[in-house]
Amino acid sequence: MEITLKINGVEKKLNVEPRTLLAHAIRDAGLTGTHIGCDSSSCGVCTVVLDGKTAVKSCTMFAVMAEGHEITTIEGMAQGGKLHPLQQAFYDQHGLQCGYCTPGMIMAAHVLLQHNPNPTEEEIRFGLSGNLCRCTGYQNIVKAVQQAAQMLQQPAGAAADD
Amino acid sequence: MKLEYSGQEKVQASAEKVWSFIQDPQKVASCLPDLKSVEFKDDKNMVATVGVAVGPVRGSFKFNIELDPRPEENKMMVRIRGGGLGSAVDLTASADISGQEDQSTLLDWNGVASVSGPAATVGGRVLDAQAKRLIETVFANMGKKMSEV
Amino acid sequence: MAVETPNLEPKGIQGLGKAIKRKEDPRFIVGKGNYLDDINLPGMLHMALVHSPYAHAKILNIDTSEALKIPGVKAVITSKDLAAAGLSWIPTLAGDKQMVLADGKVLYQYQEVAAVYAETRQAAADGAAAVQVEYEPLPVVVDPYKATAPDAPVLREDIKGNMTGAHGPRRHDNHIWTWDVGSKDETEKALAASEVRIKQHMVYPRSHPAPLEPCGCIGDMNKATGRLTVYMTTQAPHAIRTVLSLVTGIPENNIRVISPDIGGGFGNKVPVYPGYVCAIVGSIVLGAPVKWVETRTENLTTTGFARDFHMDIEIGATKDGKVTAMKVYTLADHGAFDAAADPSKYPAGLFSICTGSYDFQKAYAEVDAVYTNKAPGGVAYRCSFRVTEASYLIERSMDVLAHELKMDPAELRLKNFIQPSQFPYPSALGWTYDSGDYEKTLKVALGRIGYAELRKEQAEKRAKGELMGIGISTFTEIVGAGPSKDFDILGIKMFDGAEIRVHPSGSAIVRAGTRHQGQGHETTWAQIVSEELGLDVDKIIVEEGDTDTAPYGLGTYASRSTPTAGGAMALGARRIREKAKKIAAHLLEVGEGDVEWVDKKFVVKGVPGKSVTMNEVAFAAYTNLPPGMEPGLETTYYYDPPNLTFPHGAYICVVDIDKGTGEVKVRRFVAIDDCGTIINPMIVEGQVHGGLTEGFAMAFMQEIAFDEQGNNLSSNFTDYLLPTALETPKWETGHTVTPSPHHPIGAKGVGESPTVGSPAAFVNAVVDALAHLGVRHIDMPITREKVWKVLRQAGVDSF
Amino acid sequence: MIPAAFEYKRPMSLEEAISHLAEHGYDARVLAGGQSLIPAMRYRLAQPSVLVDINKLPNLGYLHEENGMLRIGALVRDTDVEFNKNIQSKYHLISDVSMVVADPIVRFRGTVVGSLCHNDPSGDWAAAAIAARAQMVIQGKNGSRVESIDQFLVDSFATSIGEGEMAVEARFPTPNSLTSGAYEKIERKVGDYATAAAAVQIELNPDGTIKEAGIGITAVAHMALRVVEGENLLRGQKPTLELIRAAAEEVRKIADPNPDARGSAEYKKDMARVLVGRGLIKALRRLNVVVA
Repeated sequence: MEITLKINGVEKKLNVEPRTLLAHAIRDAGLTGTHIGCDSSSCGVCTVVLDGKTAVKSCTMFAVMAEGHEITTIEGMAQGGKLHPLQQAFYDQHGLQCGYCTPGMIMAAHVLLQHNPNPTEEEIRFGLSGNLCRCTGYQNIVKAVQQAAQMLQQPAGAAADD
Repeated sequence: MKLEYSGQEKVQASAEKVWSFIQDPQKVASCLPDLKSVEFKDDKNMVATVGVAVGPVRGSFKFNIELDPRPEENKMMVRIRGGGLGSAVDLTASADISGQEDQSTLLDWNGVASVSGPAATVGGRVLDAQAKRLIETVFANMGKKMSEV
Repeated sequence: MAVETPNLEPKGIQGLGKAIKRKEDPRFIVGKGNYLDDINLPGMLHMALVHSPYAHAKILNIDTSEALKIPGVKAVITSKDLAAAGLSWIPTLAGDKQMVLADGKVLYQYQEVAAVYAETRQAAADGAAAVQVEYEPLPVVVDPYKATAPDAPVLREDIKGNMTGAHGPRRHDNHIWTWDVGSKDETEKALAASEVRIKQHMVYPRSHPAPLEPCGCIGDMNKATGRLTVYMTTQAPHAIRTVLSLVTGIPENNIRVISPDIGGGFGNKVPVYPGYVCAIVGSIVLGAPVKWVETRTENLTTTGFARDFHMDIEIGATKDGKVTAMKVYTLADHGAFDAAADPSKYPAGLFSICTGSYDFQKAYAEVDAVYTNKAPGGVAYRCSFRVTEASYLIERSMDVLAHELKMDPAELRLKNFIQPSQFPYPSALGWTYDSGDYEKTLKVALGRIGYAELRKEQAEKRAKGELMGIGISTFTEIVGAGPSKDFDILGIKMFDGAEIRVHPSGSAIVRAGTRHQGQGHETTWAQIVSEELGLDVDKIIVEEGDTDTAPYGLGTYASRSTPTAGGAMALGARRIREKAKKIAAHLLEVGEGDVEWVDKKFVVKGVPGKSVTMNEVAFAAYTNLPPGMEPGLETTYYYDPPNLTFPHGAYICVVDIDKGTGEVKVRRFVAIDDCGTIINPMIVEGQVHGGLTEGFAMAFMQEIAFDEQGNNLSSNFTDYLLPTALETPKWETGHTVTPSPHHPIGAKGVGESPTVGSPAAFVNAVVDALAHLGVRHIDMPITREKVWKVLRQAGVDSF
Repeated sequence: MIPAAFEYKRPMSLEEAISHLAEHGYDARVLAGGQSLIPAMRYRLAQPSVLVDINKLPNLGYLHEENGMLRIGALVRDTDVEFNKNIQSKYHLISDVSMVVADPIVRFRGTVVGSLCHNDPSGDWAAAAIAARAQMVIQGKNGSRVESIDQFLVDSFATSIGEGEMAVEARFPTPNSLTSGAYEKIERKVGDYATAAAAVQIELNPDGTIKEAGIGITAVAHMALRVVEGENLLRGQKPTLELIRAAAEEVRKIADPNPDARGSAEYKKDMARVLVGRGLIKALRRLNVVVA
């Protein structure tokens, strides 16, 4: 069936089966930053943002269910040639190694910061506990989210000048 | 995973009637819950397709069923092998059949099932209680139908 | 497409010891990594596999007719089809052979039985579900101790009665090999003469590396050119190309293996798996590219497991705590095929490092490997070939001994360390340790964590009935395989290569035979070259993973990249510098003997103002050469290390235990590592964080478990437990530096130290917390229930 | 992994949804959050032939208090509950539960009502609903009915919802100032099903004795259970550690867990006991009553 998905502000007409997972639909549309890592909704590497404030595991949602919603993926985070503070912070704090969990982790952190702009370390660990990372041991990811939280609270313009 | 069950069913029918019932594949097949299709190979063997709903697990299982009556031991053996959903089930059930003075018959049954594949590795957490219920249903159905004969 | 990221690269000359940010990160943080599943080729087909639900069964019939009826399904192959191409069995790295698709019988649950090729991934999956296989179940062997019982069913009928294997005699059809090292008689004598002896049985359970990106492969046979391109999640592309050439008969220069970005490997992506072979065969047969990407279930149930060592140790010591001798017997469960990824000469890997950091005069180790109905493997999961098992064994045993002697475990260790003056130290089991200062590292760790105060606190708490434990591990690793005199895989010597090309404008491209999976080679190799050649780090590009362009090398695993390719990089750069010096002399119009390399420039001796930079030399190498000199500035260097390197560390863990539930909470963990010279401290710290987390996972969560029918009970991430940010403790890291005397830059490798060294620290801490209740050992993973059992048996109960 | 094909229905009204369910009966499943169903479908362990996606139904996302009840519509996500300030301050038990269901990302999709309808033997919401004495609203072709949670939860994976019906709302009584609760759960890691878990709710009389007690346990039997005898012991008594111990001990008599990788039957039973005890202590502490 034909559906229209709005991904990163761009409307895309896609031909999918009802059983097509949102993750596959996004990836087949050329946005391969969203990864797939398990069959059981456990790892979170497929996490995308739905309607700005909701994080979902896109391999535990059918693409047809996303019709009429706004989807943001990692490719939609940098704006105007400028990294999102979370991307900058993951880079600055060595918050990634193999990079496979990174997009999902950034999207989960993005939603976390919208609901809690100034989280404690414990709150960050709690909020990211739906996303697995096999490389970093999470410590630098936590630091990155703390840095991003600070950057996002600074007035615009000052944020990126580290 | 290995599952073991046992139970007792009291049937309002004579031992004779019970014996004739359980040696008839057609009658036994009619006791299987949610039977979708059945093919009788001979007087002891059949292939049955059964709908299975175990919580989130829903699908069809295809079973080779072999009836092995042992009247001299007052024992009925049933061997079931088959599977579905990429999984396999091997079940051996036996029932001791004893006629009672009040013209009823007691079925003392036990079953040992071995489950392999995703149904065990993924669905194992929820399988046990449901499989038990399934087997109980079969014997309850048998009891009911035998009494009606 | 325009570059979406601002230029984030670190700038300028950035040599050893600089914590510069990673050059590979910009693409990953914007979602532009290029992992295997991101690659799509025109006309590409998708492959799905049919798996056995049984762990051991005869295959009576395979009916593919229903599958072939599904729209989009192109073909289904079984072992018979592979046999026609001579590919129904392939050699393993350990000298055994393994089925590609089940040949007559299945030997472990989820074994691959058929491959389905289709136009879409949906059709492929539907096709796989529609293949009907009829099985006759056979008795299953799950327990390795029962594998060699006289009445055990024969698993490998293909080698039944063949009592000589790749590593010597077999004494049972399910026995693979026996391997031993050291002097048995002398060790037994020394043990018998010891004042104190301890014995302990311990299991290092079966586990799986489980990188978040599963394995995958795209076979792309171009029938017009006869060239086979294989995209594969592999940590060792060159070795894979050689193996592929050997098994398919396609000349090696007609095979190109490309290993794109890899989403974590940890040893999982070293071997050749049946899925890879089927994707390649499918492409050859169907003339179209074929993609196969594992499901997580396939990853955890069929690809290389790790560990599964069942160990018995005996240690002798004097009453005052000086160790005298050690004897080890190990039963290794290798699953259905011996597919361990070890160097050829070492079927039990480098397990003989099990004397650890201690000066054992006598030692003997013996390992038996057996077949069981489990997936094949024995990969080096974030460790140097069985070092993890060895390290756990000795570090756990030292605590058992300390307990027996009623001695503080730190004191016992300090009493038995190999001393700095003893290096190079020949161990009783045949290794020559390069360098180390164990006492210094332990003392740094003890100071950092406040050991004396913690012991005081523990005593106070114990008096109040509260449970707290402190665990120490002072491990030694053995990495960097390896010197060609000892190390090969399938006959290929385990050197590694580096190619450095300096362009006229002073930029460079650097290639290596290794393949990183998150370790940061694109940054650290650039740093080595920047250090050695004085080039700007932002002008150095590092490329790995394409066999058409990269120099030959054995790949990245077993912490070998820095010891081997890192050495090649440094020595290759120095070779370039030699030539550059000649060009510099020409430019400076002095004799070569008057030029020296100072502060990353060529200067005329005694004339500090008179100098040329490497950039200027590079330009001259293409424009203004000394007469008769070959133009260009590049080299390929193959480095055959003279010895292995021996990183070490001291880890200390503090735990608190919940008396009601048995829950163990890691309160603190201090890790002091000594990996010799540090190239990039930020990357080293990141590696340590990650490795400690995997060690924590082993100690408390991760296990591939089986039931009696051979069902894999850890077939997905809901049952194979990887810690999240919430469970993972906070790590405190630090280091001491004892350079390797033989490595070109003194580096030793660090990626695996924390996985190797930490499990014993966690377990030691838990046992220490419970020691007064009579506990001497608890096998991993330490679940709440295991602790609860101890507590309730001791009458401890609490809400 | 790819689910088997199915027919997809996306009703725009409750009536339409119910007519689809009535038409397809056994073959149809309601798709709300999908967080249990979709993974089971990916393993092809669930192969429903029709999915009725209720996510576009109007007016089922409400979460508000009315007539002494917190009303939770069928499309209220776990996170809606988790982030709700009123719930955090007043509904201690529900707030506790909302933080430990599955994992934080799954909670953005998972629904409270869906979880209750699924009635997984390890479900968190079922235990909470038992302890809080919740009610369910079930809609059929001919109107709706309200059932107590005890009537609603029938067996593992079975509820009193008939074919052609769906649950549209869960109702939790609004706690007064003398009521508090707690949820205590042991899981091997975030996202795992509970090894054992206990939900408790306590209402005190002004004199400090216990007016009403609710205890639900999960993951330790074929379905979530009410610890009736434990509740009976507590009712009317002054809370003491002894009393709590005795009430918790009642768990052992009804828990009948399956041994699995999460633990042996004995361990799970004992944990359910410990967790009931801890839950009671925590709930009382929240009412400023310290018993331990």
